[in-house]
Formats: sequence, structure tokens, C-alpha cells
Amino acid sequence: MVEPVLSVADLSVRIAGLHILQGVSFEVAPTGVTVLLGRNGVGKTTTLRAIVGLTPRGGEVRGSVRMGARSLLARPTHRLVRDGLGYVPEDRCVFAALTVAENLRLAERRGVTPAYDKVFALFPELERRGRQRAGSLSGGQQQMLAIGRVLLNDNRLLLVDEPTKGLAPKVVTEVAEVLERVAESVPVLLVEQNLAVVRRLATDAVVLSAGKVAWTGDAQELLLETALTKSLLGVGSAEVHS
Amino acid sequence: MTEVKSAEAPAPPAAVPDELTPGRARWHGLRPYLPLVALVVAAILPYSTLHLPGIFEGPLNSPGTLQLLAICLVFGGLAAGYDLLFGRTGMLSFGHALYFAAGVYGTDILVTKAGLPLWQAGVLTVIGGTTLAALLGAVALRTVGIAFAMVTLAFAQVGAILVARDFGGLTGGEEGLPLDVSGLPSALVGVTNTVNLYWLALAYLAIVVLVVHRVSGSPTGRVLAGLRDDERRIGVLGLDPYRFKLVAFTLAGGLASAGGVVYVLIVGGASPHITSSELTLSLLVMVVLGGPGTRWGPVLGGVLYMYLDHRLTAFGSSEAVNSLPAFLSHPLSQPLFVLGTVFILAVYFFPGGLASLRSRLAPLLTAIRRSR
Amino acid sequence: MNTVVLLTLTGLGLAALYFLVASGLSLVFGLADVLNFAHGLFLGVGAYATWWASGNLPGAGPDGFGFVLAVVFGVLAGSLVAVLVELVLIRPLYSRTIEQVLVTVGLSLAGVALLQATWGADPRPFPRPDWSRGVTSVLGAQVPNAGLLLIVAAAVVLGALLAFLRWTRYGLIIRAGVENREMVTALGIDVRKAFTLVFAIGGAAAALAGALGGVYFGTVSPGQGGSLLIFAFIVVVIGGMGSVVGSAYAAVAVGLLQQFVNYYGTSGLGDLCVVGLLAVVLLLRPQGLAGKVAHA
Amino acid sequence: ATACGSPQDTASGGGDAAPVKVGLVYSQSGPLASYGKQYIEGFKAGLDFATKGTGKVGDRTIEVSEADDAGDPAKAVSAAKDLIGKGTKIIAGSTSSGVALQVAPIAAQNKVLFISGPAATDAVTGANKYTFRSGRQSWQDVVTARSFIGDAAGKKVVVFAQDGAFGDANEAAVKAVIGGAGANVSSVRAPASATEFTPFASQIKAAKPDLLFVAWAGTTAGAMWQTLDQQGVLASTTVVTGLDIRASWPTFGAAGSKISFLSHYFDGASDTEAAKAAKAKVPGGTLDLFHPDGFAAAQMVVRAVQEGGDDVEKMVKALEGWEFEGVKGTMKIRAEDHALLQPMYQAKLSGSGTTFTATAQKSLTGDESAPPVAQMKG
Amino acid sequence: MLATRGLTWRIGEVAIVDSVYLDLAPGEFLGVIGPNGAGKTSLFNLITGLRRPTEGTVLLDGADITALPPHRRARLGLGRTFQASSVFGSLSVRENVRLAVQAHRGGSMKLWRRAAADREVAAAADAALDRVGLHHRGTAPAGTLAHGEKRKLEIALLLAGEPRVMLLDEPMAGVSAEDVPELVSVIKSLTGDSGRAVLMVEHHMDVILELADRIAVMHHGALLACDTPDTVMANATVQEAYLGEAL
Ligand SMILES: Nc1ncnc2c1ncn2[C@@H]1O[C@H](COP(=O)(O)OP(=O)(O)OP(=O)(O)O)[C@@H](O)[C@H]1O
Ligand SMILES: Nc1ncnc2c1ncn2[C@@H]1O[C@H](COP(=O)(O)OP(=O)(O)OP(=O)(O)O)[C@@H](O)[C@H]1O
Ligand SMILES: [Mg+2]
Ligand SMILES: [Mg+2]
Repeated sequence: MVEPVLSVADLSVRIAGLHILQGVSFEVAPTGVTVLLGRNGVGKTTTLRAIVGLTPRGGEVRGSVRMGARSLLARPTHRLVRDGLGYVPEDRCVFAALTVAENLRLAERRGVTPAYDKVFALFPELERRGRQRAGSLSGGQQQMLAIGRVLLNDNRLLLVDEPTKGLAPKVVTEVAEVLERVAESVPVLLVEQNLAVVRRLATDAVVLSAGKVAWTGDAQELLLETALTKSLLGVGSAEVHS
Repeated sequence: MTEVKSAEAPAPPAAVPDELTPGRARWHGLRPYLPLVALVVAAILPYSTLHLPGIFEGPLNSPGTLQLLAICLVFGGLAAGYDLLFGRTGMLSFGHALYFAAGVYGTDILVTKAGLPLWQAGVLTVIGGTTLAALLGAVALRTVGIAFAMVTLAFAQVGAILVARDFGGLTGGEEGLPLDVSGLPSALVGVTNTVNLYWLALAYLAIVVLVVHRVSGSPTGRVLAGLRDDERRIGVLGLDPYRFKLVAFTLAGGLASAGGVVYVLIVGGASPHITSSELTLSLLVMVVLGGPGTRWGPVLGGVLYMYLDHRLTAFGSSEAVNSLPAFLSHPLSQPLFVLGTVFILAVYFFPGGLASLRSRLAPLLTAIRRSR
Repeated sequence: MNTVVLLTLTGLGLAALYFLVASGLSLVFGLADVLNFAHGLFLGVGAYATWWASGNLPGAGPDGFGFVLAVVFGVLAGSLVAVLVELVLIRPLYSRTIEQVLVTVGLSLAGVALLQATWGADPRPFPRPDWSRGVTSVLGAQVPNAGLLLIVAAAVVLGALLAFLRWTRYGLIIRAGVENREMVTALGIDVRKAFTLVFAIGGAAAALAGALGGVYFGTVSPGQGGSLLIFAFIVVVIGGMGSVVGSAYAAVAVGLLQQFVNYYGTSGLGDLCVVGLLAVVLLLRPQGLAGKVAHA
Repeated sequence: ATACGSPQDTASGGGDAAPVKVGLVYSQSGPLASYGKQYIEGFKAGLDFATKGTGKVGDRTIEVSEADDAGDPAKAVSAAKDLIGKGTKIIAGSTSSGVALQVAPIAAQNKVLFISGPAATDAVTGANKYTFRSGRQSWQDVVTARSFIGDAAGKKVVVFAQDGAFGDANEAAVKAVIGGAGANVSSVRAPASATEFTPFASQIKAAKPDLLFVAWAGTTAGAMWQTLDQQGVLASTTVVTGLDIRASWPTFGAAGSKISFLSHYFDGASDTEAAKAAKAKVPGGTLDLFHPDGFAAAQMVVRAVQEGGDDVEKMVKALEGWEFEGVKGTMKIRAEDHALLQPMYQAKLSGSGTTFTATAQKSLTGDESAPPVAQMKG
Repeated sequence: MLATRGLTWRIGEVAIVDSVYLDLAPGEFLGVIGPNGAGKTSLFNLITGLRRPTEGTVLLDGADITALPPHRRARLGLGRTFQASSVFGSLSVRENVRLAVQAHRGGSMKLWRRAAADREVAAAADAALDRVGLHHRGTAPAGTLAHGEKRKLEIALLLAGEPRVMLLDEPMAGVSAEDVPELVSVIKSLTGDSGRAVLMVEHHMDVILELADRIAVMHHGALLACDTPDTVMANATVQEAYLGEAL
């Protein structure tokens, strides 16, 4: 087996007394998209935030998270990000009062040439709307901005949290295409509820349930096994594929 | 992160009120009597001629010492009353000095200018101070968090301006208003009677502690503790948070104005110092120094703060300080410098205040005990 | 007519002073969530450092370039102290907001006492250029030059702050940080540096207010910062915490209100009106005039 | 030393050769610390002068203990009670009026002698039988101010004063003294916390007074004068105010030379024996506003001990009506209300930058500047 | 029993809750599902009065309660739990429930009575604790409880108020798998008695399916569907909006 780009071992998170993650272990392959699945509220977002060090104050994180030889826990978020861990948060979190161009400019780093060509090639919209306030963008455009600003720098791993949430089907397809192209050069750890997107992108899958890892393996395999999907992801989603 | 900051009250560090958690079994029998014992000890203190050099100027029964102690006790009571707002209900008021000042000036004016007998003046003042707190509280409590702090600060500022304006020569402006003692009971007048003032202050402190204790152990106190933890929840349980906060605010205001009545007798007059926002800030300092939401913390904090405030002037001009090099002796001779520094250090090193010392020292004590 | 002009311009002068104090306070609150009671100390440091420099610093003096040099020195000293305060006292208490506020309370007590211990309680004459003592005739009104200087300085500071916030990278970080601090770190930016910077800017603006306040009052004394601070707080709260533009509007409102009421009403009424304005604004709009966004 | 005592004990005075305890309660820190400093320097010089360098009255040493009130009456009261409790029969000091007013009743209640210091409030005069003063009072300032306009009849006089008791007292005094002499007195008041004085300057200017009397104390004085100057008030009328301590002179700036000053004291205002002695003794060799107050206080203390020993009633008798040569010249303690009649001065300020000098224009004798007799209250 | 008529809440231009019509019959259990941010919690906030709607009304037993503050609604029998547990962390578990009982019985404004001495309140509180099986934790400060226990405590607080309409906001969130069945049975036991109506938001579909008589689906603030579980699960729009898009 190839060396994983990220390995999470026995990750445990408590927030305000809630034991949200109860010993989560999985690895992210150095190529392709690893998708993190699970029902609402199982702790997918919590996992990503723990990895980038954004557990809310008062939260307690245990276990180990390593990228190569390096341990990530206890290092400040901004260092992790500078070392090549890109993070696209769940609610996009674009800066509403700033323009699109300013949102992008914020992600630039000293001494690194920002890859505007790449980003504008992926999202021509962003170039056109450079002077618009990010708060007035549509949800899909905001999502593009949130992904775009992370892509300005080279990353060793991208963490993307529900990029298609609340987006119109057409936009979902666009975002999926973008992620597909991104994944050609960078490994991605993706949280996604939309199984169509998962089917299209995912190479590996990790399924969380009740704060623990319930299943890991090949994503396409998972999606083929209806019974498994049903038991892991809930009745509804399984029915969709029956 | 994106919500409006002003709506966020900087919640005081929560602590479990003693009354509402069961004490440890070992103490169960004794504990209720400890305050009583402390009260009795404090009451007979003036009969002792014990001399504590460096701590007090004279023996315990000397008027100077008793006067200092009386002031400390009043502020212990004030801090305990303020804690009803800050530590127990979670309201950060920056205008508590106003109700204290209302007590001081109210009594002074009624006695000195209107010639009322002391007991009438005192009763009227406490009623007036309580009403004032109720009225202003009714307005200020429409806001929460920092906005509430600022509105109360603003009201207190109005009080300060009115006192400084000296309308009709009532307040004496910046010169203050000495209390006319001719109508006062003779037991409260004169240096030899300082001990009576001490007992008065002790009685005030005892009453405040009793009131705060009873109220926090009462059904209302339970609601106040709930308000501190989660105000929204209280509303959803079917209780009107506004009403309860107003009750706490009014009660604290009333206690503060009663403190003012006692203070004016001890000091023998009113001066505009007590209307300043600095006084409220120092109340906050006292409570934090002592430990918010605990029964004895604020009292200790208040006593200690006032003690330092008075004694540091003597410390500043002492030989020990003067013999230091100038860059040390100059700042050290400023009481506020020392007080501010002590406070900053306290915030750093005793986050739970004096009241937390016991629990912080507990591991140390057990370690010592074990090693024997 | 010329009374109105005079009152307006001097009121604006006062507003300018309030704004200089409030702008830093507001930025610090917006980004770092610290209600900074020690802001008056920064002001005092700026004033005393300017005063000291013009007597002791080679090249500095009360006139012309020497004066500029003295003010620059004062501003630098103010921001240096602010940075030290942030690094030594505020940063270790990161995210413990109430403790941070308490520390600044302690600092405001100790700091003023320290100034007093060092330079005494009496007001000292402030070195200032001769022209600043004069007046300029505007539409028949004799407007003090020091007031005009304050207005110009406040306008420059407002412009500079807005330009800084809008055009520079750190301005961008601060604006973004006021909105969502966490997301800024998630873009690989050390937001703590921005905190320090905001303290530095706040300290510099306060120190400038101290230095120019010295010119305006003609004297410098340890308590000056404290008395301005109450009004600055009122301005910050009315303007909406974190908003520089909001502070500017609020400062103008407070300055003019005070000036006009003091002239047409009875003495002391001006201050009462300002307090009343605060209460009314907060009761109607608890978040202040301009919500919480670092406007650029 | 554990023992039981009565809670009402106070130490007693002590025998013949025992030292005489004198307590000085004044501002060593706080906003009036520099007034306090002059006072104590003056006191030490005065004690030296009055005891001829021995520090003793007869065979009894004067034992001075000092306490800091930081300008806060509450602290002053505590200190006074402490001193009285330790058997002190003479208390002096009180830099601020607030302190003086609250310590005076304590003195009366406990029958000790109280000699108020720089506090200028008129209310100390006649406060009670045990209270004296070693400095001047506001009224004497105002009487001195009147001397600037000659015949007051029909003149228009404006008082510009800060809100509060100090302003009230000055306004009342001007109305009585100058208004009583036939002038038409009106007033402009400003909050003591004001930082911008243009509205008030405009009001004053609009009133077109023949004489403007300014009663302003505090750190904003510099700004106030500058504004009056800029708005042309100083140029258009005679402006009178009290001359503050030396350190404040430069804060008048250019306005200084346009103001007519009434003065309680400044270096060079008098050339008495006491002034020479004081000058020789005071650190720096330059006298200032409140040195005479401390000096006089010491003279009064010595007199009281000489004549009264440990008997406060005798001390009071000895001081009432006593006339003595102080730093300012002939001073007299008026028996009826304990007002201290003393010379007052008219002065001019000249110079620029940080070096100013005051020169006396005229001096008024104690009788000329005497305040009206106050009713003794207690 | 409980009804909303065109309930709408806008922030600026965005409708967070968009013209919602709901009817809840006595004894009915209505599940509410919908993607994150659909406005479920906001809907609860509007119903309980923590937020004021921009348009529309809330009716309880046919009476318009839209203008009433939260505590008045609670007194009329409207109780709720919160998505993020909101118990009084510094009070003991028993005190938490006693506070709720006391709130329900009125007469809380007693300043001098010893709260602990009120037997009736204590008895009612203990009964509620028994019911959720938290009796043994009575003296623990609520802040120190494990999450599942907090959830139970929330329900005890709710029970103490004897509400006629209960709104449960994700009661299973953060509860570990082992604890779910127990909590489900507690909730189930609530609905059995006295014609009490329940409105419950939950992401655990199996729980919803086990408990709910009807399911309402929210999406972008609007009600997509409100019908029997089977019908809802078969609804194509619902599948797309919430359950996941078919390929
Ligand atoms: N700051 C917090 N305080 C309290 N509880 C929290 C906090 N953050 C998350 N939780 C709880 O932790 C659990 C897991 O949340 P998380 O957001 O990680 O879920 P998720 O798997 O991303 O769900 P979704 O599909 O809804 O995005 C939820 O029950 C949530 O309520
Ligand atoms: N006070 C507010 N200000 C601005 N936006 C808000 C506010 N309250 C809620 N929202 C927004 O309204 C939307 C609906 O939020 P709500 O909490 O009702 O969702 P929900 O359906 O309960 O989601 P979840 O399943 O994650 O709990 C979200 O996009 C949220 O960000
Ligand atoms: Mg998520
Ligand atoms: Mg919700």
C-alpha cells in the first residue's frame, strides 16, 4: 500500500461535554478523493475541523492526526494551512463584506505566486465578478469562491466540507466537475451527502456512525452494495438506489 | 462569529452557589454555624487590644483601626450585594455606584438639609434608592450584554453630573456635604464611639450576606442562577427573565443604598468620589478578586480591596518604600499603581478569586499531609 | 450666524478629538473583542512622550519640523506601549474575554498612577507651535487653529484608516477578521499578528489624540485620557462597535450636540444630552448605528 | 500583647514633658499632591521658625505625624479618627475643601483643635469653635478682585465659574462684594469637566462686561484661558482671576500677560522676616502659593501649645484674636469666626515659554480684604 | 391544537422560514426533517416566541399567540428542548428540574423562602427525574453530565412543565448509538398519555420513522411536504432535497 497523505488514529473529540467523535481512525490516500460519509450530525464536520485545528473553544481533542511524518494536532491552524492543508468549510464562510477580489487576495501568501490563472480557468465567473461583494453572490458562486481561494496556493491535501449543500442541481454538477479536475493534482478528503456526487468523484470511502468509523474501503464498492449503504447511511438514501 | 457582538454578555465565570449544592458530609453538622461564629468573633473584636504591627496602625480597639475596619466591612457588604448582580445573575452593570451614592447623598441631604431624624432619613433613602434602581433597571434591562453595561454606566454618569452640578446647593458639588451630626444619636458621634459605627457596619454586612444567602437559596435565587446559565431557557420554562432580572437589580440597588446610609455615618459626609464610575469598577475588582458567585469571596474581596486602598497610602509613604531607588519608590507610593498591579496579577494567577484558593491549595495540602 | 459657524467648527474639533480616541477603541473591540479600559493610558503615553521628546529628543521641539518629530515620537511610543500590552497582557488570555477586560481595568488604574508618579499630578504646559494658539477667521467666526488641526488630523486619520482597511493586505485581514476570525486562520493567516497590529494602530491613534489633545488643551496631565475615555466609549457604542465610519458619525453627533446644548441650554446639559443620546440609541438599536462591520 | 480592653478607649494626652502630638492630614498623593507638598514644606519651615530651630515648645517636643488623604475625605476622616484615638489634640492639613469640611465636624465632636490648610472654601470659617484656618478663603480673593475696578457702581461684572460648590461660592461672593458695591453681576457657568470652551467664551463676549471674574481650578484651565484669549475676551475687558501655583504659570501662555491677577501668595510678594526664614528653609529656595499656609499653621500650633499645653479649650482661647507676623505680613485670627485676616495681592505675570515672573502691583491689608463675619455654627 | 399560518421570518431579503402552514392535532407526533440550515430550529424559535415572525401567525388552541413572549407561551403549555443542550450547567440535576417544576407552578417570586424546603416541588421534580431515569445523578452539576444524560435531563425539564405541546429539537443529536433506544423509549412514553402533541426535529431517519405519525419536510425555509412517513419517503422532491439525489 502506498503511504497515505493523512492518517487519523483514534481521534476523539468532546465539545461542551458531548462526546462527538469516539475514537475515529482512517487514512487518506495520496491520490483521488476520499469521501467521508455518514448521517447528519455524526461528526463529519467535527472531524474535518479537528484536523485543521478549528475545534471550538472549550473543545477537547485526543488521538493523533499525521500528515506524512508530521503530527498536526496542537499546531496552530494557520501553520497547517501554510504547510499545504487546504480547507473549504461547510458553510462556505466567504467574507460577506469583502469583494470577490478581496476574498481571493486574502488567500494570497507572501513569497508565493498565486495561481490566479488556474482559478479563473476553473471559475471564470470569479474573474468577472471581482468587484462584487461576496455577500451578494448566489450560494453556488459563493461555493466557487470558497474553493477558488483555497486553490490559489499549492496544497498537499484539500479538506472540503459538503461543497454541494444547498446548491441547485446544475451548480452541483459544475462543482463536481471542478472537484474532479482539482483531484487530478491534489488528494481530497470530501464530506458529501449527495450520493450522485460521491459516485462520480469518490475513490475511497469512510463511513462514520455514532462517532465511530463504521466502514472503510472502496467507494464504488460501497455504493454497489445496497444493503450496506442502507444500513450505514440510513434508510432513505438506500431506498434512493434500490 | 458573525453575530452582533453587543448581544453577547461576557459571562462571569460560573460557580456553583454553595446553597444549591450539597456540602460535604463531614461539614454538614458544623457548617451552618460557621458564619455565626465568625459574626460573634467579629462582634467581640473591639474588646481586644491585640496589636498587629504593620497590619493596623494601632491596637484592634483603637478608633483608627475600628474606623478602617468599618469601612472595609461596608464595602464587603457592597461587594456581596453587587455580586448578586454580577456573580449570581450574570449581569454586568457598570453603574452600581449610583445606588450607593443615592444612599450616601440621600441620607446626608435628608439629615443635613431637611433636618429629618436619622431613622426617617435612612428609611426614606433606602426606599428612594430601591425605587430608583427599579425605575432605571426597568429601562436598562431592555438591553443585554455590553449594551446593558453601557446604559447603566450612562445612568451612573448622569448621577455623577447631577452631584457635581450641585443643584440648589444640595450636594455641595466637588466639596461634598459634611453630615450634620447635631440631630444624630450621640452614640454614633465622636471618635470614642467609633466602635458603634463598627458594629453598625458589621450589622450591615451580616444583613447583606444573610439577604444574599437567603435570596440565592430561595426559589427566586434558583431562577437567578438559571438566568446566569441560560436566559433563553428560563423564558421557555415559562418564567419572565426580565422580571427576575429586575428584581435582582432592584434588590441589589436597595442593598447598595442601605450601604450608603451606613457609610455616610461612618465617614461623616458625602463626597463626589463615590459617584464615579471608578467605584463601580472597583466593585467589579473586589468581586473578581474574591470570587464571583461564592458566598464569602465577594465579602473578602471587598474587605481586602478597601483595606489595601486605605493602607497603601501609608505603605506608599513608609520608610521602606522611600528608601528604594526612585524608579521603584515613585510608582510604589501611588496606591492605585499597587492596587492595579495586584489586580492584574490576581486575574492571572487566581482566576477564581480568593474563594478558589482553598480548592487550589487542596492538592498541595493533601500532598503535605501524605508526606508526613 | 457666526455663532453657529463657530459652534459648529469647534464642535467638530471636539468631535475630531473623540474620534481619534474612539477609532482605535472601536477597531480593537471589533477584531479582538476587548473592551479596552487601558486606552486612556495609551493616550497619556502619547501625550507625555510628545511632551518629553520636545524637551529632550535632539531635533525635536515645539515648532515646525521639531514639533512633527516630537509628535511622531509620541505616536510611536503610544503604539509601542499598546503592542507591549497586547503581547504581554492580552495575548496570554486569548479567548478569555472577561479576563481581558479586567486586565485592562487594572492597567488603567495602574497606568495613570504610574504617569502621575513619574510626572506629577499637575498639568504641564504642552510644547506647541505658535500658530496653534492663534485663530482663523471663518465667516466671521474666530475658530481656534488647534481645533482646525484636530479636524484635519481626524480627517486624515479617518482617510488613512479607511485606505489602510481597504487597500492594504493587513486592512483586508482586519476587515475579514472582524467578520469571521476563525475563517481567516483557515486561510493560513496568523490572526494574532493582526490583533497586535490593531492594538498598535489603536495605540497610535490614541497617542496622536493625546499629542494633539495636548496642543488643544495647552497642557498635559495624567488624568486627561480618563476623562476623554468616557466620551470615547459613548461614541464607540453609539457608532456600533468595530465600525470606524460609525465612530466618525457618532463622534460628530456627540461633539455637535455637546457644543450646541452647552451654548443654548444651561451648563452641564450638554453632557446629559450625550448620555441621553446613548441610552436612546441603545434602546432602539442595541447594536449601535452601524452594526458590526469594519467598514471601508 | 493580647489583652482585653474596652472598645471605647482612647489614649490620653500624657504628662508635662511628654511630646506634643500634632497630626497632619493632607494630600501626599492624588490630584492635589503638589499643594500638599508646599504645605508640608511651609509647615516644617514654620515650625523651625516658631520654635527657633529647636522643634520644642518649652521642654516639650512637637511630634508631627503625617497621614495621606489622597484627596479623599473618607481617608482623611479615617486618618483623623486614628490620630485622635492615639491622643492627638491638634490636627492640621486638609489640602482640599472637601476634606476640610468633613474633618472640621470630627474636630468639634472630639474637642480637638483643627487648623485647616490650603482649602479655600468659605464654609470652614465659622464651622465650629475648634476649627481654624491657616490659609485664605474665596471671599478674600473676591474682595481683592473688586479692587481692580475702583468704583463698582453701574459697572457690568460677569463671573465665569465652574459648576459646583467652588463656583457657587465665588459667584455668591462676587454678587455680595462687587454687586453689593453697586455693580450689575451676572454669571456664566460651565461644567468642571468641559473640554471645549468656545460656547462659554461666546456667551461672555456677548455680555460685554466691564470686568470678568474667572473662578476656575483644574487641569483644563490652560484650554479655558486659550479660548478666552482667542475669542478676544481678554482683549476686550478687564479679566481678573486668582494666581495659581508657579508650575501652572506657563499654562496661561500668551494669555498670562493680559490677565489681572489677584494673588494669595507668590515668591517675592512679601519681604517679611518670616518670608526670609521660609525661603531659606524651603527646598529650592523659592516660595509658592501654599507655603505660607503651612508656615502659618506651624506658627498657630506653637502658639496653641505654648498657651494651652494639653488643654484644647485654652488653645482655642489663645488663638482667637491672636495677631502674628506670618510670611505674608500681619495676620490676624478673628475671634468671632476664626477667619484669618491677611494681606492679599494684585499681581501681573510677564515672560514667555516656561519662564514667567509675577510682580506685585498692590497689596491689600488684612482688614481691607476681610470677609464678613460668619455665624459660628457649633 | 397548534397551528401556524403563513409563518415567515426574513433576515434582510432572505426568508429563513418561508410561509409555513402547519397543523398539529392533540396526541399527534409530527416529525420534522430537512437539510441543515433548512430553518427547522428557526421554525421552533418562531413557535416558542424566541424570534418574532415577519409575517404570519401562531395559533394555540385556536388563539393567536404570535405576540406573546416566550414565557407566556410556556405557561399556555408550550414546551421545548434545544438542539444544543441547554441545561443550567452550574446547578445540580435535581435543581434543574426543580426550577422547571417551580416555573410551571408559578409562585417563583419568593425571596425569603428556602427553595429546598418545598416538598411538593421536590416530589414533582423527583418524579420527572425518575421518568427519564436520571434519579441517581440528582446531585451532579448538570454541566458535568454526559451528553446522553443531558438530553434526558432536557426531557425531564420539559416534563416538569407538563406541556401539552412539546417541541423537540434533535433530541438524538450527539447521543451515542447504544443510548438511542433508551431515549427513544422515553420519548415514546411521553406521547402515550393525555393527548400530548409532539413536534420533533431529527436527522436520525429510523427514529423519525419509528415515532412519527406524520413527517414534515423543510427545505430552504419552506414546507416541501407534510404527510404520512411512507408518502413522504416516496416523494421525489423530498428525496432530492434531503435524502440525496438519485443518479
Ligand atoms: N460547538 C458545538 N457545540 C455543541 N455541539 C456541537 C458543536 N458542534 C457540533 N456539535 C454537535 O456535534 C455533532 C456532530 O456535528 P457535525 O457538525 O460534526 O456533524 P456532521 O456530521 O457534519 O453533520 P451534517 O451532515 O449535519 O453537517 C452534532 O450533534 C452537533 O450538534
Ligand atoms: N439570527 C440569525 N441571523 C442570521 N441567520 C440566521 C439566524 N438564525 C438562523 N439563521 C440562518 O437561517 C438558516 C436556518 O437555520 P436553522 O438553525 O433554522 O436551521 P436548521 O434547519 O435547524 O438546521 P440544522 O439541522 O443544522 O440544525 C441557516 O442558514 C442559518 O444560518
Ligand atoms: Mg457537517
Ligand atoms: Mg437546527
